[in-house]
Amino acid sequence: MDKYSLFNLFNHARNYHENWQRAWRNPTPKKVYDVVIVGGGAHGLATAYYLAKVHGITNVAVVEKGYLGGGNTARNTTIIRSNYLWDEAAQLYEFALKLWEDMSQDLNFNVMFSQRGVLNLGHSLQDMRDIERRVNANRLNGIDGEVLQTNEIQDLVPLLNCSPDARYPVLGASWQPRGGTARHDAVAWGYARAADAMGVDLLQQTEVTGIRRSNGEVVGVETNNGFIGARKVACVTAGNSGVMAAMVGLRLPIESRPLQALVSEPLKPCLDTVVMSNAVHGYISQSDKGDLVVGAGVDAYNGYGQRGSFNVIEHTVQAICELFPAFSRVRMNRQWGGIVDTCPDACPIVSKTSVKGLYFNCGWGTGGFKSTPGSGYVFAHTVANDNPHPMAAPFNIDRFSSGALIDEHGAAGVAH
Amino acid sequence: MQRNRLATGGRIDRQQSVSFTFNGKTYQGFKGDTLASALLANGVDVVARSFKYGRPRGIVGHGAEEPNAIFQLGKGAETVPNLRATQVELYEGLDAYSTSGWPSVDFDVMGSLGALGRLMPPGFYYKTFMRPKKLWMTYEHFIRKAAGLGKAPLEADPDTYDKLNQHCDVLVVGAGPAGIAAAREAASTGARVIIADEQNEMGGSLLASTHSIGDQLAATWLVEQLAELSALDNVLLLPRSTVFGYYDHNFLAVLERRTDHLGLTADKGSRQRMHRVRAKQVVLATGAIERPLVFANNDVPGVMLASSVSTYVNRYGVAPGTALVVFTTNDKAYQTAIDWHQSGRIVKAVVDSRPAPCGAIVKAVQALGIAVITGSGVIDVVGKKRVQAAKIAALSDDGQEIRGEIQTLECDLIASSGGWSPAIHLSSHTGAKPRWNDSVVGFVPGESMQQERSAGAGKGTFSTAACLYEGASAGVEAAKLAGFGDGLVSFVTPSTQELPEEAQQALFLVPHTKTSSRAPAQFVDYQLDVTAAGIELAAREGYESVEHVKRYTAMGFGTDQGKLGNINGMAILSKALGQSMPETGTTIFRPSYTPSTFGAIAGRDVRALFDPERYTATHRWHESKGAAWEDVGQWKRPWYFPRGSESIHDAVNRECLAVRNSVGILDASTLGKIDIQGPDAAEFITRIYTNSYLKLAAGKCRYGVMLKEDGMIFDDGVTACLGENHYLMFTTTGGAAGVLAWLELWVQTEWPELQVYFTSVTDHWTTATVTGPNARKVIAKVCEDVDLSAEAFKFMDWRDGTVAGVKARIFRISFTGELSYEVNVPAHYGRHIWEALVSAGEEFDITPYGTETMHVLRAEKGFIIAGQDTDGSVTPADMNMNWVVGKTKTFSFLGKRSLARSDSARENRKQLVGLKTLEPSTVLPEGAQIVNDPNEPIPMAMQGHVTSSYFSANLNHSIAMAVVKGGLTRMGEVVYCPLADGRTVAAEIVSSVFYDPKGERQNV
Amino acid sequence: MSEAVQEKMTRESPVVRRESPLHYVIDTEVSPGESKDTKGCAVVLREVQAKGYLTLRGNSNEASFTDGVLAALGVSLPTQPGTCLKSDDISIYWLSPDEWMLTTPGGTEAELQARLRENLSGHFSVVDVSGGQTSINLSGDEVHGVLKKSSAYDFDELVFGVGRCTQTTFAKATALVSKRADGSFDLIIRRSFADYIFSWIADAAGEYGFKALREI
Amino acid sequence: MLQIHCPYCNETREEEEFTYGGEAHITRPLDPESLSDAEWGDYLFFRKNPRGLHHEMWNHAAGCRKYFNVTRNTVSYEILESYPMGAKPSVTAETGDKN
Repeated sequence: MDKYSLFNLFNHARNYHENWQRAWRNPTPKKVYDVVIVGGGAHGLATAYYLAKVHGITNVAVVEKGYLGGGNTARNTTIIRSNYLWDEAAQLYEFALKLWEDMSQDLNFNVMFSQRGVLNLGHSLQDMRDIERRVNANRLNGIDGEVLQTNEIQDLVPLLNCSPDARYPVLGASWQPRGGTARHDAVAWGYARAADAMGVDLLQQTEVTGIRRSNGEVVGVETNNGFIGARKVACVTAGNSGVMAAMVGLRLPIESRPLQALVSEPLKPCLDTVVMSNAVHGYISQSDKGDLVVGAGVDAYNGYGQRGSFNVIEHTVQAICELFPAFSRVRMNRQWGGIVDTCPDACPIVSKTSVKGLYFNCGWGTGGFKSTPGSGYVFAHTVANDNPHPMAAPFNIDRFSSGALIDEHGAAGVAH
Repeated sequence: MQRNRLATGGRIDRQQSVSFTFNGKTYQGFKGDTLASALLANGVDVVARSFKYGRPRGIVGHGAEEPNAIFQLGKGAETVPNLRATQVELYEGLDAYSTSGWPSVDFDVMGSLGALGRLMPPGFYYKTFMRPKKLWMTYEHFIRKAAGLGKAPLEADPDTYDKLNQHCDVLVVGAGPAGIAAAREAASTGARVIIADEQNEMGGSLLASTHSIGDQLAATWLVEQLAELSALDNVLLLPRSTVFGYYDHNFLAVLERRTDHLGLTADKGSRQRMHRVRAKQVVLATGAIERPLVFANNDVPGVMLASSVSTYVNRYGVAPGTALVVFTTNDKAYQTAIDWHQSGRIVKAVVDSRPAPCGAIVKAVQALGIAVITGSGVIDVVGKKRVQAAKIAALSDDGQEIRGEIQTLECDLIASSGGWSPAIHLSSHTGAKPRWNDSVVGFVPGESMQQERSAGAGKGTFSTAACLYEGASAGVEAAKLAGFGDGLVSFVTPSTQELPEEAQQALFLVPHTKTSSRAPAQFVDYQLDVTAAGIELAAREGYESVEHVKRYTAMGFGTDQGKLGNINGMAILSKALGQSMPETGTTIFRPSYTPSTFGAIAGRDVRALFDPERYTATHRWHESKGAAWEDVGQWKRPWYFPRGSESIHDAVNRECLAVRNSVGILDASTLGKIDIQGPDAAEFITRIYTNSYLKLAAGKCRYGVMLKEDGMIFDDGVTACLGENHYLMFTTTGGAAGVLAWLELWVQTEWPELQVYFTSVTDHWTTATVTGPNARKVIAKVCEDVDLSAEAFKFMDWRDGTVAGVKARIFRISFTGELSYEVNVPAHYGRHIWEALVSAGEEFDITPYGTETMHVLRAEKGFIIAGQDTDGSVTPADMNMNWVVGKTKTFSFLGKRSLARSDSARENRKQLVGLKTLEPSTVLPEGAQIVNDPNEPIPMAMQGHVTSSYFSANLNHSIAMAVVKGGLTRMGEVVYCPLADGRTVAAEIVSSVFYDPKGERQNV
Repeated sequence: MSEAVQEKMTRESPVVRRESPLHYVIDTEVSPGESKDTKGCAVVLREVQAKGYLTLRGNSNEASFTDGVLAALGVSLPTQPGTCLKSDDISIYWLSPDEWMLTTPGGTEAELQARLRENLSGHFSVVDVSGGQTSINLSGDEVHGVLKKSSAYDFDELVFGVGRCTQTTFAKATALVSKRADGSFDLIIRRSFADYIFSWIADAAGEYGFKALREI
Repeated sequence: MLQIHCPYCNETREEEEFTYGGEAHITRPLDPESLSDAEWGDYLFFRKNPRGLHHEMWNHAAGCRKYFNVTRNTVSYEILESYPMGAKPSVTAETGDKN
């Protein structure tokens, strides 16, 4: 694998960059793999990477119906944080955050993880109670966080409307300095390149049409390019989990909903942190390219259309103009929708299933991107050992029978 | 001195001179100019520096496709970033700045380090800046500084924006020949028609056309058509209006710029207006965008689109140069040579990549004595800040290789045309998959997913005559489907003297003597410095999907969204991968077609109108008493009533003491109230609540708790039996709407056999809660027809009576634990009754109190607040409220089954208890987490958290409510709250009822 | 007269003050029908004199119910979705297949409710909601401009004529809208939203010239 | 943005007037106590979530306040029918998407 470094960039420049190696191969499928991962998004690619790196399982294929990282990986607003309320979620997301901190060096691919800090604003007394509760829980869990007063927030975000006369004044915020953003495509590409280098086959334009079983055990997947044998099949198909489950007659406690976002035209730096507000329903950050990246809440209805309703965009932009009256003259350049699999408790499912050799990793809702490395890591462990990683155990599908839900709506809410 | 302004011609008003500044220098233009045409008239070549390499850039296009001339307008609060000079109408005093180039566009540091460019191939940042790790934030700081175009304003927007909801039968997008024909035909059927066009003048291509329609000049024909249209009252014309998004079920968002052509801010009314259009049918007549040719140094100022050169000459009377070379793959661009020639300037040559073009227009051009160099191409440009010459070479028949000598032709303007790309953006928004068309050499709209059809250049039909006919047909078809007319075209397509065209050549990358990687940069996407070499590199590195290439090279991510570059880029990728254009496919276009102002998308729902403020009937009284407010949902509720310089704590302590020692009054009108009537009312309520209402007698009240089906508490409140089959249910303030919807859900969907009706009466009643030992005395002064004695009117009873002359309903329910009367009257008497009670209470120093005091008093009594002490994850048992759960109820009330689930029923769940800090004056913060061992290392095992916490003036020590694992079995134990400020507060687990545990005070 | 007696009398006949939701918002008081300095105002809002409002629920498929309503009110029950029927002083608005809004001159709501209860039997519900509503009338050349700014419902005369009524979104609240023969529109809105809706309309109508009147 | 036909108001109205009610035709078990935790959990949380035709509940919150059902394609968002509570859909995955 070509080493990516400034030194190498010089070398290649001398040859007009004509000799760069491919980031990943275009392999022809083998007859059978130890593990077939369905879904070539960042979660699937990360799973493949950790299967190979941590568990030495390299006879792995990642099967992607479109192109690598073409689903929610390419459609999210790239916010990374770990300040979740409940121990189970906080542990998992914090583990992910630690992996984020070393990812560029680990993958030798700059994913531009920018630890610029994340603010969750509070606009009501109850907001502030919830923020205090969450920040206290975070601290005792070893996660960085503090509660900021309005004047401290104003110093961090000069353009934020902190006037007490606002319709819903900013009363305070939770602040996680280690949170931030990253370059979403790079995450998929980095994991893909690193996994490929360890022998993982990345099969793009390959759509799984069925999961073949013999006496209750998974033996492979049917695809538009023919049958691919597999001892284990791991589904990481956000936005399609229900469809995959249906292939083996499983149902999931999941509803797929549109989740919308938009970006402004590129601007000179004017916002140095991530600002989120559940109460007024909007969140915003500025990408390295200069775009203001704005996220909305999940649309009300089920949908696979990668489109949502325009009134959701209107409400979100109203919130942004309310929070940042100066941005009212800025213009929306592009707007899009993704599909998120939402669980009743706004927490994921990382679980074995009733079908031997079949594993599911889904339901991340609005938490998918930030969890990417952690999700891949614990899922790889779960698949490799046919036994949930301790951190994944609470996210077992059985919680929907026992009632041991991990209700993160407060912390997940609209914000990502 | 406008050196490039022609003596005559154009649609500008030469009588009205307009002065403006660009980068601080003052220039003159004319009314009718765009900022771009005025700059070109003044011979301004370099208007920007390129994003990555800092190369000088000039104006390339004349409309939405312009990638380079992206400016900052104005300063201060009214500044607007990233406006496209080709779409900015000139007005007196316009003040524009380049958004790139440091220190200036004429001398740019980056540009002077040109060689460094080679270190910046696509995605170089993925390959570098990784070590040392800790430096990334520093690297990023500089990357961010280098990126971005204009500057955001730093002050609040001085302008307002609004929205109109429009409904029409036919919406026509684009007012070129096709659009106008469509609108006119649709309108003739009587259908409600809206026609929207992005430009300041309607007419599209006709505005720069030298052709005639029928026996009139195109311009004259246009005037007549528009006059006719605007005379019809079933037609709404929207010029300066961009249809920027096409959404589901034929909803289209249209942004009208109402005052931008007059100045940065609006004198009166809204600056911009969004029309939210629901159209039964849509006609997309969006036209096409010319495609530049990709050759070495094709970004040097002076290289422009052929159609743009014609537009500047014909529409604005501007000739942006002296000596022109036209480089084309098709017949259309020959018109540019004719237009230029007729403007009296020199055409050096028309360079045509086709081996043997011999169409009528080719001959016409030759007849003017203009040299036509066939089978050749411009392969390179001489010049840095302005074209000095074009390098021309003979090409192979397919245009892919260089054959023969290279000649240099001096010129200062190169007009290039690689054909035309239909503007399929809106059709693509609907999810229609664009189709590649070889004869159009471009993508055309795919199969319709909505009630829409395309017409004219937008679907690859280019002759004016054909556009007129296609538009007319689309118009009548749309009208017919909307229920108007017979679908037959009435109007006769006028004749146009257009020459027949020969086939164009598909040429996307003009070869160079060197390979793309070694040749001078051949730009595909100007704004983001994406070159042919860059795209080929991406393909070599395995980024093969068109989406990967877009994301790896950033092609198409600019503010022009790749209107110029995408097709060329995809074609270059196709070639690199050895596949066809259809195989490569296209990226999906997303709204906005052109960028749309946030403020306009927000509309008037900002500032005071961002969200409704709901007031009670006594709001102004509270205001007059200086109430501090708490937002509860949309309601404004008095939080506390500070006197003089009182702090919140002083005020709340005073209010609390007043209630317990004498009497206080609270505005409880915001509580949800639902009137419930019907033979099955009691049965229904009993299914909804955890306890039973079957035996609740008229005149009595009962407290209940509601669970969702998952067994978790979501609301609580008192329900009164008003009479046979008639009840009144109180809900929490925040829960009112949700509870009513919840009741309707069950009776409408699950139990339609139950005969019961619900009516919201929240707004009807003003509720004044008079509470405290002296409450009865106060009520007695204003109410004579109710026996208030403890025996006759018991706790949890209600009575009808007359209070201060108003028919009232009085409830003896208590949220404070004191003797309480909740007086309810129709809200139009609310202020009257409130003042009557206050004056009646004067002798007892009756004290108005707010939500904070209410919270303290109820906490002293251990009463929960749904939504504060509960969080959607607690059961009645968790709240130590099993007493409210009916064990013997026959029907399995909502949520009951969930309570028996293994986790919901397990021991050691978090349970509601009281906490008393060992140091009585220390008040625990609400949200503090609880641990058993203060010295435990991180991560600590959290046992629960503090849900409510106050200082109780009545008890003279702090009190708190908390949920603690197994708390009910841990009375007397000491737990610890490690706080963010480093303190660790010790507290004893006690009963959550701190005051009057036997509840005697409310029963007096 | 002894103080005690005086005090007693004032208590028996206290001066009862009735306040409309827009009492503190609109200064210009007019008598019903009267107009005042609205020259040059293309949008005029008037809060109409206090009315009585009842919510009626029942099964319109049962003749006993529809006949009872007719007998009690002298107006028959509109059963066509989105329609209203009026007599001189009583209006009935269709809200849903089993729900109607009744308006009656202020102060007569109790008597009207009693009349309904006399004439109705079986499963029905009548609720006095007079305190919770107010009616505002919007008139003027630009009234459609205000409606288009406030609601996504299509109020074009082609769709929404006299005799129609609709409950729909109005800004971020809701309103029950109907049209008068004179082309003006009546909005029945909830008291707690009245201030918000007033500010919204005043802002929307600003560019047209706006005047607000309050009938007393 | 959707436009939804309310079968009670007999008009097609804007999405803003409605609230979504989730999957339709889920009936509450008559005897919840007789169910296992898993069976009860299935009723509470597990949904069809189909890619394609979906029968779903909507409430005309800002209009007549009635709940009703809609058959909608969750990919194209096309609405094929609205029908009142208690009625059966006329378009189903079996009968297929008419269009």
